[in-house]
Amino acid sequence: MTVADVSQFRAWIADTSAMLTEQAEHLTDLDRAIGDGDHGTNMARGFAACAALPDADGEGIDAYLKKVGMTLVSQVGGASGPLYGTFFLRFAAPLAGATSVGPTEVAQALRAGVDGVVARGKAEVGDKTMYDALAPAVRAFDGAASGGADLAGCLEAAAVAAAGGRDSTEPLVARKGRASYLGERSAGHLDPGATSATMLLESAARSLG
Amino acid sequence: MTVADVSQFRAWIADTSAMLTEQAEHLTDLDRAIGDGDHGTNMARGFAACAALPDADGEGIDAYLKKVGMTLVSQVGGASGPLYGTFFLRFAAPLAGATSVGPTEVAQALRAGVDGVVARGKAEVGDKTMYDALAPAVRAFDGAASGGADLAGCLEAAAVAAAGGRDSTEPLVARKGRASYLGERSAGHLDPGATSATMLLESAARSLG
Amino acid sequence: MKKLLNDPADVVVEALAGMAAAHPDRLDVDLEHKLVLRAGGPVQGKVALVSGGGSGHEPMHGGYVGTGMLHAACCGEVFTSPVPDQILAATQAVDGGAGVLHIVKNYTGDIMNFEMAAEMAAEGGGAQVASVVTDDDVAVQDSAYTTGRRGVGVTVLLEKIVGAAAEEGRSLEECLALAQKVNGQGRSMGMALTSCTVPAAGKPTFELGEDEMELGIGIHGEAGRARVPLAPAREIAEDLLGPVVADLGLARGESVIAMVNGMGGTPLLELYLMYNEVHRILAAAGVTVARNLVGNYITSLEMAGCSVTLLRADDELVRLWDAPVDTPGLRWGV
Amino acid sequence: MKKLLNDPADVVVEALAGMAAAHPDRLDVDLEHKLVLRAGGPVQGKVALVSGGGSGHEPMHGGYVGTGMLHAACCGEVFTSPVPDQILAATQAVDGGAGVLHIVKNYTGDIMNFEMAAEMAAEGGGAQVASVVTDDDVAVQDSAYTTGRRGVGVTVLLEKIVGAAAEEGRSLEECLALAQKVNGQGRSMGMALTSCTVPAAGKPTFELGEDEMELGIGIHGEAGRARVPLAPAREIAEDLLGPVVADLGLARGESVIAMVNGMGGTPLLELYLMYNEVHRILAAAGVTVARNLVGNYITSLEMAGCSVTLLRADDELVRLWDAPVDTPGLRWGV
Ligand SMILES: Nc1ncnc2c1ncn2[C@@H]1O[C@H](COP(=O)(O)OP(=O)(O)O)[C@@H](O)[C@H]1O
Ligand SMILES: Nc1ncnc2c1ncn2[C@@H]1O[C@H](COP(=O)(O)OP(=O)(O)O)[C@@H](O)[C@H]1O
Ligand SMILES: [Mg+2]
Ligand SMILES: [Mg+2]
Ligand SMILES: [Mg+2]
Ligand SMILES: [Mg+2]
Repeated sequence: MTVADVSQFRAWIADTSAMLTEQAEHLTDLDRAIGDGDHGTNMARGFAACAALPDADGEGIDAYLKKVGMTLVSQVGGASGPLYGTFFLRFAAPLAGATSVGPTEVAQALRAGVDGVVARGKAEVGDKTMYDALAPAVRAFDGAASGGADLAGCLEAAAVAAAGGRDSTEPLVARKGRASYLGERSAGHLDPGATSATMLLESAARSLG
Repeated sequence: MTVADVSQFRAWIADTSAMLTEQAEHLTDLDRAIGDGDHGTNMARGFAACAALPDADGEGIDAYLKKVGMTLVSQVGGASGPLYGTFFLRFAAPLAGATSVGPTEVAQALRAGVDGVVARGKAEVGDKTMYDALAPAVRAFDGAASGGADLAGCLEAAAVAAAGGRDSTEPLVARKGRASYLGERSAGHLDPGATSATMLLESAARSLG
Repeated sequence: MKKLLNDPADVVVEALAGMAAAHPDRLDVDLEHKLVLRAGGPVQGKVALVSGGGSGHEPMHGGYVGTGMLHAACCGEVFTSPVPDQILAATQAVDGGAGVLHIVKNYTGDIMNFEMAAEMAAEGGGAQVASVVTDDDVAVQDSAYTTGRRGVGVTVLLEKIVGAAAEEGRSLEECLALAQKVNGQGRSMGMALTSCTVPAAGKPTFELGEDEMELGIGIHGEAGRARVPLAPAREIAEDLLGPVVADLGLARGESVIAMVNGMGGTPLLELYLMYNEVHRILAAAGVTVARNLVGNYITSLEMAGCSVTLLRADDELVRLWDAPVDTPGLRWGV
Repeated sequence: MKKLLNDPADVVVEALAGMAAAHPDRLDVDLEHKLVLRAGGPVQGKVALVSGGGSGHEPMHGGYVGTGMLHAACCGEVFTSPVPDQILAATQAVDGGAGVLHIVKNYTGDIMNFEMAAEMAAEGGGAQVASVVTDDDVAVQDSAYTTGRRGVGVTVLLEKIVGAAAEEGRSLEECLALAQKVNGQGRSMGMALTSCTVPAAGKPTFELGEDEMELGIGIHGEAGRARVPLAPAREIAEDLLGPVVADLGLARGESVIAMVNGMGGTPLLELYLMYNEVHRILAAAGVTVARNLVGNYITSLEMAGCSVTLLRADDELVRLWDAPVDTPGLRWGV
C-alpha cells in the first residue's frame, strides 16, 4: 500500500502498545542498567492509554495524532513523556486536513516530529538518546522516498536505520538524560529510548505501510 | 588438687573469657536462631572486662568474685548480665574470708549462685534457660562431693551434668526469656544461655580443680 | 554486613556522639554512661521520666528526650538492655525531687536491669522510683507461666502522654497510674519482610525467602510467631489489626490513637499506603482515628516491615497527646 | 520484590490516600492529579511554592507541604517526573495572585515537564510562573554539553528557606533570587550500600557485592560514578565531604547548614554516627555547623546509604531556616 488513513494510524498505536507491553520488562531492564528502571513501565502505560482512546467519528489523522501526543504528555512523565508527546504533536501538524497520506506527507510529518524531539531535548547524534535512532530513520525514510519507494518501503527503511542507530548507542558514553550521570560507566549498554524509538518505527512499518 | 585459692579463681575467669571470646560467634549464632543475636557479644564483652580486673594485693576469694559479679552486672546488660552477675555476687558470699576452698565450700557457693539466678530470673527446670544447665550441675557437684570426690572431680561431674542439661534444652519450647516469644518455633535449638553456662562450668573444671 | 560504621563495638557511643553534636542546645549526652539527657539539668519539683533499652530502635528512646516527653534515655548496646549503673546514673541525674518514673519494656533483660537499678536507688536513699512495664504486643500470648507480652509501640505513645502529664506537674503516683492506664488500653502487632543485622553479629538474625514474611515479630530482629506467604498490603493490614482490635475489644463508636510504624527499612511511601489500609479497616469497623503517627518511631535497625499500634483514646489522652512536645523525634506545639 | 503494597501500579495513589487520611486538617490531597496541597486553598497575596518530581523520595516533596514551606507537591509515578497536567493543576490551585515559583530538580524529565506546564500556564494567561532549577550534586560533572548536575539534597533546604521567605511576603522575583542563591551555595554528594527496587520493575536497579559500595549516587536508585570497596564510616564521610567542601570552596571560619540524609534503608543510629564524622571533619576544617538535619529527608525508596549536603550559611539564611515550619516532614517553631 502506498497510502495510510486514520484507521491505520490507530493500528500503528495499537501495535506499538502491544509491543511495548510485551517488551516493558526488557526496556525497564535496559533502563535499570543506565537509568532508573522505569522506561518500560512509562512507555507501556502511556501507549496503553493512547490505544484506549475512543474512536471519534470522522476524525482526521492530525486530530487523532494530536490526541496521542497529548495523551503521552499527560500519561508518561519522565523524559520520555514530553519527548514522545512532542514527537506526535509535531508529527500531526503537517497532516492537518489529510484523510489519507503517502510517503511525501509522512516524510514531512516524521521530520517535524523528530525536530520536535530535538527542540525539546536538545540532543545531538551520539549523545546516546532516542535521537540516535530517530535521526538515521528520518534520513533513511527520505532517501527511500526520493528513490521512489512506497510508504511501506520508506517505513521499512526507516525501521532498519533506526535499529542501526539503536545498536550504535551501545558503546557510547551518554551525554544527555539520566545515563549521562554514569559517565564512562554508561558505555556498553543500549539506550532504552533508542530501543523504544526503534520499536515505534518497526511497528509503523508493520501497520502503516 | 582439692583446694583452690584466689589465683585459681582468677585463672577460671581468664579461661572463661578466652573460651567465650573464641565461642562468641557460636553463642551469637544460637541466639540469632531463637533470640536477638547478642549473647556471644554480651558474654565475651563482660568476661573480657572481668579478666582485665587489676590484681589487688592480698585480695580474698570473695572480694574478687564480688568484683567479677559487679563487673558482669555493669558490663553485660540484657538478660544474661543480671543473671551471671547475680550468680557471682551470691557465689562469693559463702566464701567470705576464705583464702583457699575445697569441695564443701564450693558446693555451698555454687548452690548460692544458682539460687541467685533463680531468684532473679524465676526460671524453672524445663523453661529452656541457663538454669537447665545449672540445676543438674549443682546436683551433680553435690553428689560427687558427698561421694568423697575432690574439687576437680566435683567440678568435672558438674560440667558433664551441665552439658547434659544444655543438650536437654534442644527439644524444649521456651517459657522464659526472649525465646519464649517464638512459641513452638523455639523447639529444635540449643539455648544460648545453657550453652554459655556449660562453658563456665567446663572452664571451672579446667581451672579450679 | 553493609553498614555505615567504624568498629561495630563502638557503634552506640559514636552515634551518641553524633546526637550530641547534632543537638547541642537541647540534649546533654553522657558518653560514659551512654545517656541522653535534657540539656539544663533536672527539672525541679516535677516527676522525671527515664526510659531506655537496647539501641537499634531509634528514634526511641534517645530521640524522645526533651520538653514534654522523657528526661533521660539509657542506651544499651544494640538490642541489649542497659545495665543498672546507667539507669541509676540517669535516675540520679534527672531527679528533681518529685520522683522518677522508669518506663520499662517487658523483656527479661530490661526488667532485671531496671529492677536492680531501682534497688540500688532505694539503697542509696536518693530518688523515689516507680516503674511501669509496657507489654502491648498481642503477637505474644500473655500468661503467668511465661515472660508475658513484649513491650513495643505503646511505649512511644506512653512516653509522649505521660511526659505531658509530668510537665503539668502531676505526682509520681498519678504519672504511674496514667502510664498503667495507657499500657492497659494499647496493643500492637508487627510484621517483617526482611531480617536485620546486629552490627556485632555481622549477619542477619534470620533468613526469609523471597515470597515469605514473618508475622508477629518484635523489635529485636527476632523471628515472629509464624512464617507465612507474602501478601498484599490490604491483607497484611487485616492480619495486624485483627488481633489488636479483638484484644482491645474495640467497639463501634470508639476512637483511638493509631500508629503505623516502620521497622526501619521500609520507605515512608509504603507506610502511608499501609496507613490507608488501616484507616479503611477502622472506618469500616466504626472506629474513629482521633490522632495518628505514620513513620519510623520504634525500629529494628534496617528491618523492612511495619507494626500497627492502637491506643483506645479518651478526652484526657487526646489532650495530653496534643500538649507541646519538643524532642528530636517528635515535635509539635512549640 | 518484598514491599508493602497491593498492585504496584497503584502504589503512589494509595500512598497519597494514606497521606490524606493521616493529615486531614493540614493537607488536601487531589487523587486525580496526584497533588498534595495545603488545606484551606490558596494564600492570597503571597508567592506560592510548587515542587514535585517522581515519587519514592518521601518525605520529599509531599511531606513538605504546609505553612512555611511548599504550597503544593506534584507526585509523579515512582522515579518518574510528574506530567505537565499535574503541574498546571497545582499551579492554578495555589496561585494567590502573587505568582508561583516552580522548584525543579535538574533532571531532563523534570525540566521538560515543568517547562511544558509553565508554557501552558503562560498560554492560559493565568498565574505568573518563575522556575528555579536545583543542581547541587557534585558527583556529576557540570558542563554545557551534558545534562549538568543533578538536583538532590539542596532542594529540601531550599524549599524550607524560600518557603519562609514567601511566608514573609517577598515578591516572586525576590523568592526566585533567594532560591538561586541557595542553590548556588549548596552542594551534595551521596553513596549507596544497596540498591532499591522500583515497585513496577520488581527487581533491584543494580546489584552490589557484599564488600562494595557505590559512590556518587543520585536519588533514583541509579548506580553512582564509581563502585569502590566498602569502607569505614570515617572514610566514607571524607569521600563525601571532600568534593562538597572543595566545590563550595569553604574556608576556615565559614559556617554551614549541614544535612546528613538517609537514603531510606539506613537506620538513624548509623546516620547519627555519620553525622559525628561529618561534624568532626568540618570542625577540623574550621567550619562551623550553624544548623543541621540528620534523618531521612530525600530518599531513594529503601536504598541503604546516605548523602551529605552543605549549604554555606549567612545570617539571612539561618534566620529563614529558623522561621516556623509546619509540615508532616519538617516541623518547628509552631
Ligand atoms: N535530552 C534528551 N533528548 C532525547 N532523548 C532523551 C533525552 N534525555 C533522555 N532521553 C531519552 O529518554 C530515555 C529515558 O526515558 P525514561 O526512562 O522514560 O525517563 P527518565 O530518564 O526520566 O526516567 C533515554 O533512554 C533517552 O533515550
Ligand atoms: N528468666 C530467666 N532465667 C534464667 N535464664 C534466663 C532467663 N531469661 C533468659 N535467660 C537466659 O538468657 C539467655 C539470653 O541472654 P542474652 O542473649 O545475653 O540476653 P537477651 O535475651 O536480653 O538478649 C537465654 O539463652 C537464657 O538462657
Ligand atoms: Mg527512566
Ligand atoms: Mg540475646
Ligand atoms: Mg539482647
Ligand atoms: Mg524516571
